Amino acid sequence: MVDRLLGRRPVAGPVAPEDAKAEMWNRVQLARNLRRPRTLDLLAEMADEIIEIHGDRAFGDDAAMACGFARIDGHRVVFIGQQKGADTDENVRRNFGMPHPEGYRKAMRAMDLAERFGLPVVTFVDVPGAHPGPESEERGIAEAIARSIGLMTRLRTPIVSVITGEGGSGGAIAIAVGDVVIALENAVYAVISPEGCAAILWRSSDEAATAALAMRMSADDQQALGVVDQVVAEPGEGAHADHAETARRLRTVIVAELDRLERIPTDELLAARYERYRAFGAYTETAAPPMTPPPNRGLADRVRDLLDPTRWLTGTSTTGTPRRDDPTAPEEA
Amino acid sequence: MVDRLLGRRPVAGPVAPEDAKAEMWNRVQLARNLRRPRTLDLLAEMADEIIEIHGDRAFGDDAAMACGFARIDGHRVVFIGQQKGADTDENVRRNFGMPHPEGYRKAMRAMDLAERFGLPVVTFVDVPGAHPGPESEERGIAEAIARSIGLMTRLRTPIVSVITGEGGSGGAIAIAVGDVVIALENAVYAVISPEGCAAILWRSSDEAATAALAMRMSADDQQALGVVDQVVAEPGEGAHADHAETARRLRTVIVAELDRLERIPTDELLAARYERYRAFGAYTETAAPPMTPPPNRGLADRVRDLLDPTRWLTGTSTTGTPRRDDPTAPEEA
Amino acid sequence: MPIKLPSFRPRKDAYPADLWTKCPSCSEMLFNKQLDKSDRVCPTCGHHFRLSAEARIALLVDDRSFVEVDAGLQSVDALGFVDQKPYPDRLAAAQLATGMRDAAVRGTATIDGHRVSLCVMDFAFMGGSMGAVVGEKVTRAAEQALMERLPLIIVSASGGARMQEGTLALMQLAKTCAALERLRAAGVPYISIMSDPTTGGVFASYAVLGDINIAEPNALIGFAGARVAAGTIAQELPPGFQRSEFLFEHGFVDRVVARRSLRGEIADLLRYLVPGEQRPAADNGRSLFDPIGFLTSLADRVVPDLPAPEEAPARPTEPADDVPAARAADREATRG
Amino acid sequence: MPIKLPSFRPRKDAYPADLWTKCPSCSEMLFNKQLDKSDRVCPTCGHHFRLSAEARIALLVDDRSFVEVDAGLQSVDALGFVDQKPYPDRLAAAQLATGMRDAAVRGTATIDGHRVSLCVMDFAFMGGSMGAVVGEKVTRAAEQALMERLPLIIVSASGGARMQEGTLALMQLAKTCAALERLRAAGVPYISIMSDPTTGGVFASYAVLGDINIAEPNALIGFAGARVAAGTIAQELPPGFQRSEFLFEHGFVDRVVARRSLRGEIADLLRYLVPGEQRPAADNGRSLFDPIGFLTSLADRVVPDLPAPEEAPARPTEPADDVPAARAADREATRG
Ligand SMILES: [Zn+2]
Ligand SMILES: [Zn+2]
Repeated sequence: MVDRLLGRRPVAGPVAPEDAKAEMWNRVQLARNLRRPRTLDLLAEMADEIIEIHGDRAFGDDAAMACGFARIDGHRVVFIGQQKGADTDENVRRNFGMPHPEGYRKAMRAMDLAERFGLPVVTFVDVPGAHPGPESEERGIAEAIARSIGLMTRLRTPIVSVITGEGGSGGAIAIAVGDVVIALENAVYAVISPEGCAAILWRSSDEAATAALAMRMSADDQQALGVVDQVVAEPGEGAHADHAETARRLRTVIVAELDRLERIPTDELLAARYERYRAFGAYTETAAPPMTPPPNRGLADRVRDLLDPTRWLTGTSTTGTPRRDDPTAPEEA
Repeated sequence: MVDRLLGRRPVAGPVAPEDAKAEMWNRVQLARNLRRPRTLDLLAEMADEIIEIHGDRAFGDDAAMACGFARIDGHRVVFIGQQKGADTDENVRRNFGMPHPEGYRKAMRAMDLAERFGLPVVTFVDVPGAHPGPESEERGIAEAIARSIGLMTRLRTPIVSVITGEGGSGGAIAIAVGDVVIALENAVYAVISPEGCAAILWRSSDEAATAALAMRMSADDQQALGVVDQVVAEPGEGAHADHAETARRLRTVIVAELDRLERIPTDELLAARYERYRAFGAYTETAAPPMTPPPNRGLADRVRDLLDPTRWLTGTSTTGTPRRDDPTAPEEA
Repeated sequence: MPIKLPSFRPRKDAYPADLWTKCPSCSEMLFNKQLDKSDRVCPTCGHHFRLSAEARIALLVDDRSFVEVDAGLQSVDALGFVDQKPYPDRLAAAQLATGMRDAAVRGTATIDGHRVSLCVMDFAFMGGSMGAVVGEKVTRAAEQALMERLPLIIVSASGGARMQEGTLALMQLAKTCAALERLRAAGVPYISIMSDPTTGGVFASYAVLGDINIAEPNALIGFAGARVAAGTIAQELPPGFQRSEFLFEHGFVDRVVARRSLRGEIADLLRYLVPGEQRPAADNGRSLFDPIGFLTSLADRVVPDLPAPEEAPARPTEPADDVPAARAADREATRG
Repeated sequence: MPIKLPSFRPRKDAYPADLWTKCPSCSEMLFNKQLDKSDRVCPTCGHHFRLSAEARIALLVDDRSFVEVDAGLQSVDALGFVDQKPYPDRLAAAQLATGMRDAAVRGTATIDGHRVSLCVMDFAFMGGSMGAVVGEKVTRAAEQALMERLPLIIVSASGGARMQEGTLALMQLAKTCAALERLRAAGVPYISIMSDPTTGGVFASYAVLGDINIAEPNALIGFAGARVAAGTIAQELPPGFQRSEFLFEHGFVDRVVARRSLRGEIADLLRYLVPGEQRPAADNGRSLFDPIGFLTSLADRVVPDLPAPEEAPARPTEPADDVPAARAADREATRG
């Protein structure tokens, strides 16, 4: 597994760290370009027909999440995607493409329809992050994300996910658990925004570019990590420069994947999907069964324990390491 | 079916209309008695253990609906019931036992747990009606009621429903779709509150007692109609006078029904439940296939059509009878 | 005080009531025959008047495709209910006034070639109230849909459960929901169409449970009466309370669709919800086209080594719709 | 200005930090040994201090019943992540400080005689952040629970996904949720216990998905950081925002349970969620009693003609709990 993680795409050659940083930041900017094609823009180009559905049947209709039916090159599909606005007014109405819980619950309704009526699902991911406001928390954004992820892992129909712009953390993966994950060339995908990462780990959001590079958030890097299966080149200066051509290229890939996935029996498809996500994460495994060391031992003992795990004892209660009750540590997102 | 509707319990003898009305109204008052035992009061008496669960996992926890686990005479069950307050403060907190959508969604969570973990469900119905406020409408009280009814019709575990006080319309049946429906002697069950019915049909809420009698809302009447399977006598002056004895009597019946239902294979149980509700409603059926008569015919023609349906023709468009766009007609609840 | 100007419009009583209808929304006097021709939508302001079951069916389904069943169902007065007049008298009066037996008509029909099980309510019959007959027809429509795997379409127009049938009317909520749950479990689609009004126990049972919920513009849709809501809670009601657009905003309606677009939208949806159906040839003179990719690939998925099925008869569509551009722009116009 | 009175309490630095801890809630100086004895709950105000995984396990499970598995898992720096120091150095430092390999410990144990699959997080290890090892242990705990049909219990204490593992940490959300969905489909129960703090990707995956969700009092539980929520939206946060009681009020937590009652509550719940389990004899000296009605009747229901099973070993319970009065009164006291 570690081999797989060490990349399929070797870097073309040594690159100066500052150049790499600038290149990465350029991609982040492209992913966030205001004229980048959105879910409905792409569908308008690639589909012959779109019928939106609305509402989560419990609280509201979230304009930051577009769901419905579409016909793409003869494939009838259910589509789901975050939808940013084209201008300020639309962005206000669509909350800058940051869905509230009702957006993810609408997405789950769409997935359920897809499963029951035998339609494949195509998702378009373009989200800075799920909406972080108090109302979003109150109505259970975490619950909605977790349920949506869970539903996708067991949905009995093919799922093609496309990262088209910003793949922002939990708000992204909530609709990105595909059998195959495609990314546009300048899309990015990360566990936290580069600004957030920099603020926590570098104590300065000025280091966002540094953080973006460290997190390897470009589409190419994500492909190297195995998180993205396929990267689709963008035309000219980027997707924003030519929506039609971007959509045309995406359509070709999406249709090919739908053709492929629809030939796989559902049980095999689900087993493969489970395995795809089951395999993520790089770790080593030693056979020894260590337990926490007894309290009040010296650092040297602890180092020796680490170097030789078999030396460890099955100890009894040591409550609370010194820093446990400090404020939230910087290592987490 | 009509036979069944015409009653198992013949009235004891002719009763003067005014006496019958007073008797019915007395029952309505007893059903609404402020000291009547509530869901948790009854469970406190009849169960050896109660563990409440809380929250609908989407919006809130509704104190008007109590749900959880209980052990009754060795039966481990999931319980669900509306909960009125014992005093003004508690009534405010519990919205006078009128659940919002989140209450019914919590109930559905409880039902789902019951099904997955093989526990029978016991529901306690005591509700003037689902909460009628704007927030209740906004969050989909109708949707919550319909889904809860639907879930109960297919829940793969036995369900015993007990009407303990007010069985108020949709807010009641949302948790009353049992394999067996039990009622306390002075419980009432109706499609609309007697005041509401009187206001619409008699244009005066003073006629509430008349409406209550016309709707036959007493437990005995409901048993005669087949809506209630079994009526449990209340001690002394009514359930409010002796919570413990009321609970004891109910427990005996509930336990007997659980014993009986748990012996029925699940598929048979569900088929019988479907048939129980499938059979409700009194109608006649003639073989003739009439269609609406052509427009502009005289009343006499229409009367003849009704008397001899075979005379009817398959007509074409007659749009809108005169009163169709009048304000809401008085015949509906 | 405002000065009262003389009106040059003819006085109201100059319009014979049987020939003219006043639009409650824009106050325009509308000639009934023209109103009928415009599917009872006000040509001035777009107000949707209520529709008879028969007119609704004519509007929704392919010409002459509707076959009524269960026309002979008629309510029995199980409670011996008497208010200001006995229930049987009210029934008879409603039957005389409407020429219907009860507030719903059911049968099968085709919509753009798709065979469907259809049940349509009529508000003119005792406020479209649901008693044994409405409940039975809805249930049988669902059961037939299940048995023959036909999409189910129900058009609601109702004030709720029928008081005169007491709890037996209330039990129709359970009866209809039970049938719909079986339909759902079997993967047979159900489209619910809510027209003005759809309230009470009808909204709180089958009307709200559509896989897709569609509402006509500005229809009254709600559980409790607005008077009850305001009265119980003593608070102001939000603007547009219990109207289609309010329901849309709160997530319970997928699309608010103008009457003229209803049939087309349903046909569009059926093409997604009934992917495997063999379509009969269109009978309305429209041109034919459709790729068969989806049907083929679906068969591949279900039975991987199956040969591709015969080409399915294709989707008829109006030439204007044939341009292969997406219809995303529509979504704002129809709030859907 | 307020007059400053001389304090008669000893100055703070009079308490050596390794012996005394100041309660952040009531400011009382607490002697560490006593704090440990009270399960790290402030005896004055009830503030729940964070607990090590080891202390948590000792608190929850039957004596000596815990058997750790997968202790040898250790993260690999797949990204070559360097911030102010390289990720491997951070890992090593955390390992030295805590004596743990990563932020979770998993294994099997019995709780009041019920065998369970258990995974416990420890905030002291890099803020309890979830990387490959935490994700893997949670997933294996769920998979073992599925395989052996053991109830799954996860105790969360985490700031969220581990940034240093990038999207591979994010993928742990899908990995863990996938395993939990299989568990749910199989009818195997999962109780999630949220301790302070349970936030970010951990809350938005396995922590929130319990069949029953339990939270310790006043634990920080939320998705986005409060700073983010306030900053992005520029509005005041509601009181108690993202605390256990707030989550309870909003419907995401079934019960807020004080630490001393946790084990008892879990044992109570397991008796409902694992009805068919053959219980081993209790090993803690409590008296035995329980009717077997439910077990018998369940068997009858599943296989109608099956003879009644042997009497199940009964529920051990403390004498004080034995009075057959209901415990409804508890519900207010514990907000559950
Ligand atoms: Zn008009
Ligand atoms: Zn304290």
